[in-house]
Amino acid sequence: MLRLQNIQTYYGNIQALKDVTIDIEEGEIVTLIGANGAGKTTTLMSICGITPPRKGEIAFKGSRIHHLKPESIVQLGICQVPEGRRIFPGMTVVENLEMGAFLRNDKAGIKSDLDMVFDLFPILDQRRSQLGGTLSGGEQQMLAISRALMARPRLLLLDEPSLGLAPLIIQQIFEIIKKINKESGTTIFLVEQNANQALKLAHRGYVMENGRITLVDKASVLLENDEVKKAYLGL
Amino acid sequence: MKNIKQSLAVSLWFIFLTFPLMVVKVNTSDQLVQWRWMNILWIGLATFVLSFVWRYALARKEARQMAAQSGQDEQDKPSRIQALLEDQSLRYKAMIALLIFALAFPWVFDTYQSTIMISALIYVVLGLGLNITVGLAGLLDLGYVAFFAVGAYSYALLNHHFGLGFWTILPVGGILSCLFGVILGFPILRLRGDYLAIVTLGFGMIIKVVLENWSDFSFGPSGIANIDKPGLFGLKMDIAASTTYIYYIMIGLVVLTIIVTARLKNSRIGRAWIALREDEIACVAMGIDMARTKLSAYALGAFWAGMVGVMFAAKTTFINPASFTFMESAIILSIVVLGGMGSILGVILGAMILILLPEYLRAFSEYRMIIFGAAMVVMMIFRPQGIISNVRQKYEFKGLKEKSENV
Amino acid sequence: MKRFNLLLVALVVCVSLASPALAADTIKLGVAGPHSGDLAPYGIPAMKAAQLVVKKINANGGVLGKQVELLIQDDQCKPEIATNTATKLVTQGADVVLGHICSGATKAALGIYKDAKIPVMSPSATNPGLTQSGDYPNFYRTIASDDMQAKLAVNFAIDKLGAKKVAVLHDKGDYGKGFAEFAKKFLDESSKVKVVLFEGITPGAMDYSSIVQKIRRAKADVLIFGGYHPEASKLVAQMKRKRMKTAFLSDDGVKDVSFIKVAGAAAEGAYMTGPRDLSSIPLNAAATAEFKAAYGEDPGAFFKEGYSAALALLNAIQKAGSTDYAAVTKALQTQYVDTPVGKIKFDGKGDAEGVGFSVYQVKGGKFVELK
Amino acid sequence: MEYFIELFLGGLTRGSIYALIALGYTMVYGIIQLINFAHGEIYMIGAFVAYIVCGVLTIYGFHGVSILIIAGLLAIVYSCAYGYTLEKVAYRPLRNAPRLSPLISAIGMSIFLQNYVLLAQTPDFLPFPALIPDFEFMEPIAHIIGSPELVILVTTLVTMIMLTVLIKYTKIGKAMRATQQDMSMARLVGINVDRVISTTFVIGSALAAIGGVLVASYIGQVNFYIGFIAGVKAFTAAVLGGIGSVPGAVLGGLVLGLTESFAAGYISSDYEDVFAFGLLVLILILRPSGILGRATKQKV
Amino acid sequence: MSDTTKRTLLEVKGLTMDFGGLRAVDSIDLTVSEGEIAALIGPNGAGKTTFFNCVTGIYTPTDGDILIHPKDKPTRRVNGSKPNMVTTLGMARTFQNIRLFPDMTVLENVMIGRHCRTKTGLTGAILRGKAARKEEQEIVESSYTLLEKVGLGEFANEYSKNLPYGAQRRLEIARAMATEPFLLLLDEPAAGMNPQETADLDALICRIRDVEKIAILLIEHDMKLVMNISDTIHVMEYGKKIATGTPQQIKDNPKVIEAYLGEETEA
Repeated sequence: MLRLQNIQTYYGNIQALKDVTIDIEEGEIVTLIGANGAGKTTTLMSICGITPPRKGEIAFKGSRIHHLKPESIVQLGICQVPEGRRIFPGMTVVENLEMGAFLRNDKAGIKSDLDMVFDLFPILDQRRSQLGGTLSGGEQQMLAISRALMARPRLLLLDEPSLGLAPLIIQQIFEIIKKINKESGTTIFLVEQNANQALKLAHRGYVMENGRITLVDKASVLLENDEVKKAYLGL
Repeated sequence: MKNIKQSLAVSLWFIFLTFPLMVVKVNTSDQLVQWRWMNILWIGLATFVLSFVWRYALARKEARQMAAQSGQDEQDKPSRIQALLEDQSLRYKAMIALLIFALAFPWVFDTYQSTIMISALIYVVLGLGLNITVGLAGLLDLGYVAFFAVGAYSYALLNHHFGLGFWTILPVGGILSCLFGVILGFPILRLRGDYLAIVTLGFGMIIKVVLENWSDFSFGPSGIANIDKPGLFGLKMDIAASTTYIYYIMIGLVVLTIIVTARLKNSRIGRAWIALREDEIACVAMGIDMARTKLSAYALGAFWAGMVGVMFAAKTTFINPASFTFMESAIILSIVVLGGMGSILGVILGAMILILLPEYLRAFSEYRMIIFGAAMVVMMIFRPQGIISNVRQKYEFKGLKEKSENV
Repeated sequence: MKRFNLLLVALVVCVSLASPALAADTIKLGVAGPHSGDLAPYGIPAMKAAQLVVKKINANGGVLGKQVELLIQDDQCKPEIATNTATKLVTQGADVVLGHICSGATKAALGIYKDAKIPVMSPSATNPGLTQSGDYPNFYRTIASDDMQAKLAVNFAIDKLGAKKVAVLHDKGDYGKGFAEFAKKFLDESSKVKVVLFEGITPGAMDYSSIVQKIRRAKADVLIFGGYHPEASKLVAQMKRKRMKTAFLSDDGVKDVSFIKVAGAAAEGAYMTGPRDLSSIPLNAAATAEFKAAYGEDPGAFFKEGYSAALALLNAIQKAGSTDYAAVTKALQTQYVDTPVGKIKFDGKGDAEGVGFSVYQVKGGKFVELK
Repeated sequence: MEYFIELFLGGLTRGSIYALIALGYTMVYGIIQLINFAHGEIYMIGAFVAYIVCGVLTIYGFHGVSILIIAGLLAIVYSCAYGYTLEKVAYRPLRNAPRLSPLISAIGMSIFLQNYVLLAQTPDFLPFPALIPDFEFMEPIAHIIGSPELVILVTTLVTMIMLTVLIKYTKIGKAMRATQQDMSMARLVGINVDRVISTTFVIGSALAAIGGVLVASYIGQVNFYIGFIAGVKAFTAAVLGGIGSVPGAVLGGLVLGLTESFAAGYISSDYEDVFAFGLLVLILILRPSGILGRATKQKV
Repeated sequence: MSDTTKRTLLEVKGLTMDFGGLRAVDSIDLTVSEGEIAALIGPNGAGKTTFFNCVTGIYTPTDGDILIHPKDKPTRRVNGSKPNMVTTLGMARTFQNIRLFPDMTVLENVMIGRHCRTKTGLTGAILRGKAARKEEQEIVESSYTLLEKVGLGEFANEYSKNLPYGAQRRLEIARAMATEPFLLLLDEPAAGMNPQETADLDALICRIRDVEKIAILLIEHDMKLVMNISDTIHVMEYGKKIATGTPQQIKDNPKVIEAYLGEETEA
């Protein structure tokens, strides 16, 4: 479905991604794990066209997208839940959700998706007209995911949804990710630091170190891989 | 083909845009409408051609940036002038030639040329002063002319009331203006950049209003006349002699400013200013006292404006508030930015160009300001670093030398 | 080294360009004033007047048998530029100077002319200090000073309008504030009226509603305004809008066709002082006709004053028999000359004797002189 | 008391014009952190276009309200076109440049546009026709508040309400808010940020044009220089209210207008500008981000 | 680990920092002793950088005490001191997202660090007297020496923005060292480095402790580095400290493993 081939991305003079190749099949949950600063977020930003790669190719369903503008990429159905949630703080919950559906024009569809999202996260329903900035961390994360869902994505990119959240909430969120994948068949590309959780959830995993992919395998295999443990705990 | 279409569209758009203002001229009292259809043609043609140039220039700029990013460092490659500047031996030769030229100037040219040159030199000092505040320390000041006014009025008033002479007031004017800078700067320097800009702009305007209204103090809008010219041991001089004399004082002042600003720039304090411009948080984390450093930059910038304000009053022998408008501040700021922020040579060149060009292009005087405005925009788009971008000093240290000698 | 040579060549070229063409034997008349920028409308008519006068005199054999040469310089009405232009005129060897136009620029330039012993005659600088302070013995003008205008305006307000309470406003400018301060002084000296308000307004401000309300509250029956027509138009328009009956009395800066054009109906009935109506003087009609023939339009502000000044200056040289400063000065002060502003000579301070002001009123969209 | 009301209404009128122009500054600043120095010139161009259109229409025999409507609309159209072009030419190429560059470019643009109008038209003051008729019913209180003031206040109020609706409830308004709050996130939800910025300039320009036409017909004159003073004051108002905040701009405009009016009325109009800027300095010292501005904490 | 008689340099007691309703740092106790490399680890968002910002004066903590015990000087409480004061007192830091002065040369960046230890004023700078020149020379020499120490000598006259990432991090360390601190606070010094660079950094940090006698407190995610060099490790999660100990103790602490690899919950 999505194919990154040997992409290289720079920030100014600094090369952040070095020949990264990733394949994601339709309906899969794929996770990208790695330490801070390994280049995981950059990978997502490259896919979304915010920091387009200087070399290499990104193809979505067979057509190349790495030269497109971010809004065109979103239009294709690739949506991101960025790191740190990035809720619009001065907009209400409903408005934030509407922004997620920015490129859609079917009023009825948006309405029913709103209900769907509120079903998924009842707490957001209670907070409807509260400003995004006043929500708690967990609620913001739920809102961020919901906002992305409002675009009816074919491919959902999640950047560290567990960041700074309490374990109970993390668990809740991961379950919902699973549910989204199962029920609507949305392909999910999950970037995580929380390797254990992520690998348990995913079908396949990639391990990233210093801008390179160092390991690719089934998630269950990676979960048992000593290299992964080592990379994380320096054992 | 695509280009032609694009340019055609641009040209049509501008014809539409300029239609009412360029084509129609109404005389309501005589009930006449003047249709200047020829203007459409000119606008159309001009924008058609310009859009080509514009696109080409933008594309070139982008290509350069891309090249720079992929590590080829094209952008940092100094321009031809800069390469020349860095050639040490040539630099000294050029400096000596320039100095001889400057010293010989009043003997070679007539008095008028000298007066024009004095005006330009006044702006050189103003530019260098503002360069400290804006170019080095990064504090945007849109009311710099206020300090210029403080200097000019200190001399005019002290001379008028107490008969104090030019040489006594020259430093006093600078110091007064410096104090003024500190008093104003103290409450406002914690403001963020753009807020600082509007507040300084406000101060510039307040000064003018006060000078206009407080007649008992400043003699109001009619100004102060018959200010003494600088004296030389009580010698009586005719116009030509005193102009030459003022010219030399000005040259001295410029040289002093250049030396002082150059030394400051490459000193502990100058480095702190530049660091402050680049990153305030990193700066305080390195133990630099932000408030003090900012204030010193602000006050020192004001100091030069005050000194040269005294000079200005002595040269014109008459001042009134009309000389201290926002436009002056804008021109001084343009000198700094067009010349190249932080670069001393750039600022000097900027002042010379902006002040001398209009003098010699009197024929274009109607179009002067519009060209000036357009040049500012074009310059910012295609060469935001100014005519001469700031070159950082290269330091010598024993370690590296020894190493290279050993090799 | 090549570069060095280039520099030398450049230097030589500069020098040759800059050195003035050596003086042929002519009488040099300098003309300085704003010829560009937004104040150009005040400077160009005087410049054109000088050109017309010189053309005519040269056609008739010139002055003292020599041709008259014009040296024209733009000072943009800025003091600092005026000193530059003055220096330029002095270095070019001007014998007499017609100018400058604005009082501030004139003050800044006069010192330079004084040192060079050059008589200067302005068609427009009305600041009283220029003649009355005694600082500028070389200064003359063909227009009356502000205090005369103010005196006339105040007398008119008291005697003809029967003012009891007067508000005085000005535009904080050199000219306007000077006029207003004199008006206030003369009003204070009179026991019949009270100055109920004396304030400056900001030129270019969005509106003057507060100050207009203030005038109304002060119950002033006459408003004396010192300044120019844009602010005056705004004031009269807003006063009319507030249904005020206060009489509006202003100065020469307002007596401009633009005032009537811009203020429209609100201008009706406004009073202003201005140079006496000179249409009865034959030379005036002739000069105007000359201008119309040459440029196909009506002459603008200070045309006849400029024309008169040029005539007076050249006449004085003719009468003095040389361009010597003392002789010319003496001729200016003793010899009468016929000009578009009347038959004039100058007093010891430099003011023209026989030049005066009248009060005008806007009636039916025209300035009408009140006798 | 009557005097107080008069001054209050006068200040309100002036303040609402400031507010209209200030909105353009504040919206642009909110999104791209640029002081659009040339915004005052857009206001001036609006007034000038309206003047030209009125002149032509009057000479060709049109009358009354039709002139007002056509002139007003064309003024808005042209101001928007100028605003749009301004952004495209002078600011967009500088999107990633050092902070001072677009500011200098803006000052340059301001000088350019002033002189363009001066050269293309005239340096003189021109009489602007009184487009707003004197209403019969206003006559009894005309000395307190005239018809033009009433029209200005009502128009401003209506414009503000429309703007609020636009920003709060329309798609483009929400996109503008989203872009202001987090530009890169806005792109991630598919908002075309460039288009939003252009739209912001266009809306700001339309507001300035409305202000320009209202003021010109209120005071009855136009000139190439009117934009500068109005621009500086409006910008002051925007900063006063907290730049970037839409209600802040309105509040700042009104506060500034009222301050000037009361200061001139009760103290002296000599120092009108001193009071205006003094207030600004005072408020910034007490609240460095303006009355309604949000304090931004820099991330370390 | 050697014995524990070493002097305490930094003593933090009950440090708490609230942002609005959010408690980012929750009563943390922590000490750093002379000659020690202490590490502060924990998942993203645990409050480590906020802790740093409180200690270095960028934030004023809501509650708690930060005491420093410089050598030969009295103990001081530095809560709410301005950052430049903290640096002058002897604690210098680096930043997570590198904060160099990009348009200054590498050497000048370090020279800025010398600012608070030198004293040439305006007059000195203008007159450039003997003392000023000597001091200036001293600044250049000592800064260059520092650059050599971190292995950047050859880049001295480059613009710092043109350095590779790893070198920029090392430059930040050199700049902080130029302020002559007794304690160096490093915020993720290894982030974005490749294994070779990380290994070099490893050696550099040890050298700073052993040769320069500067104690170090660092935040780091690279566990290999942390485990290799730290004398003491403090672990934070959700603003609270959950563990302190030697690398071995930390490795074996189940709470830490849980925090890092995620909870071993059976879904």
